[in-house]
Amino acid sequence: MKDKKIKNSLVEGPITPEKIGTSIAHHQVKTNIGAHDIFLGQVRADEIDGKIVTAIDYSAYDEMANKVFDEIREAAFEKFDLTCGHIYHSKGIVKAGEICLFVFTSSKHRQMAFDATRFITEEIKIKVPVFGKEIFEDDSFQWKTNQ
Amino acid sequence: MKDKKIKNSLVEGPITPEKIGTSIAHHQVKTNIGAHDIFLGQVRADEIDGKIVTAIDYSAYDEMANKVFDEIREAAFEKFDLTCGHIYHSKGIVKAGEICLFVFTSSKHRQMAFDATRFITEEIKIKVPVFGKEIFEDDSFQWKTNQ
Amino acid sequence: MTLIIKYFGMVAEASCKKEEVLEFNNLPVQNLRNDLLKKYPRLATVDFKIAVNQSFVNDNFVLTGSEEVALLPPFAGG
Amino acid sequence: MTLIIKYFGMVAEASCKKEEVLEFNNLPVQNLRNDLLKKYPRLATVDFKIAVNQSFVNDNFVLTGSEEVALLPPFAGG
Repeated sequence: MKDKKIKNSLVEGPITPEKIGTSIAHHQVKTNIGAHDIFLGQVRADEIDGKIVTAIDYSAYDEMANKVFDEIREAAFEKFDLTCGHIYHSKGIVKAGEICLFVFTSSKHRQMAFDATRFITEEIKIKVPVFGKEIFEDDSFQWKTNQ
Repeated sequence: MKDKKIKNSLVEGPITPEKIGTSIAHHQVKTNIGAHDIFLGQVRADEIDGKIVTAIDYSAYDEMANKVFDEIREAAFEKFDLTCGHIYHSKGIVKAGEICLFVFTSSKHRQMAFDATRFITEEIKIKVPVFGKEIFEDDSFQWKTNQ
Repeated sequence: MTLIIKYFGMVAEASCKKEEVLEFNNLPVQNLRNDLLKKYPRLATVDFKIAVNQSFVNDNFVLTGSEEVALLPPFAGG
Repeated sequence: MTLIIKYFGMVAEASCKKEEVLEFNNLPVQNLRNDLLKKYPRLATVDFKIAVNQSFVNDNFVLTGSEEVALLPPFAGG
């Protein structure tokens, strides 16, 4: 069942600002790009029933998650005229204020990048088997659910 | 005519990936943010009448540009529920592959950040007095015009 | 014939395990679901979908053996 | 009364200057535009708008002195 072509979009722990900066820098050799749009998901210190979220512990069905990330990226390339498209999602503990999702698309013109990043982000929310435990200050937790 | 509250959104030369990474890092203390959307404009090595663009030399009516950047940022905060909003635009030489525009909005939820970054970027294109000379390999040039 | 059953998130919490191997012969997903609900009563409190070999299937899908079956609670990515 | 006139981008290229100070008394923008087109014939080949004290005004706006007037060609930001 393994397919060597499928990229690993899952990253252990938070996605660092340095990684994002480095990823942007790698695109400076691609001089046909005119526009990048980057979406970042950051863990919020939400208050739920009087308790503050301090972190989310993400887990995933890795093989299926990577397969679906790949399908979403392919669908984005089909729908939009993109030069590049990258997706990274955290696994494990991501503390409040840290980044858990990094979607990065590049195109010749801005509309395609705007539309593609939004499309990819919405698709991830509904289609990728990633699960999250919201952990509170007192080490109790609750399962997070999109929508 | 000077107003101390108006920020300087103009940056000398290209906007570096490091600056973008650092700016993202500064937002990790704001734990009410759940979503960031970043637009980056990058100079393309377009071919025009057989000649390749090697750089754009940006100039601006600085005082008015900063006033309008500020008005656009204010309008975005009026229209969308934002936590943060930043705009940086280059002046001077920006080579092909380098970044000339950095729009960065943050919000509790993703839709507001997506909408705000797009709004700000479109507004900049039509309202801000920034001028650009596309410079070719042979040092000839032509004036760039939006739309 | 054997099935690998994988449990994730609040489903894993309800079954108290992450993975197990079950012996079966030609089995509709609906029957597997009912068997697992009997085996792990706490699963009844959890909303989950079933994926076979990493794709969602409906309850009439017949497992013939060697499949990887995953019980997936609501997603929380992004 | 004096006006500061600023030229940008291809307008500056057409006038061969970036800034100058002109002496005037109550002058509609339309008249200033015509005066500058006579002084710098190459301006006729350039599409430009006029801003007074950093805001766009229409051609009937009357300059009373001490204003900063800018001749702005099409924008290229972003």
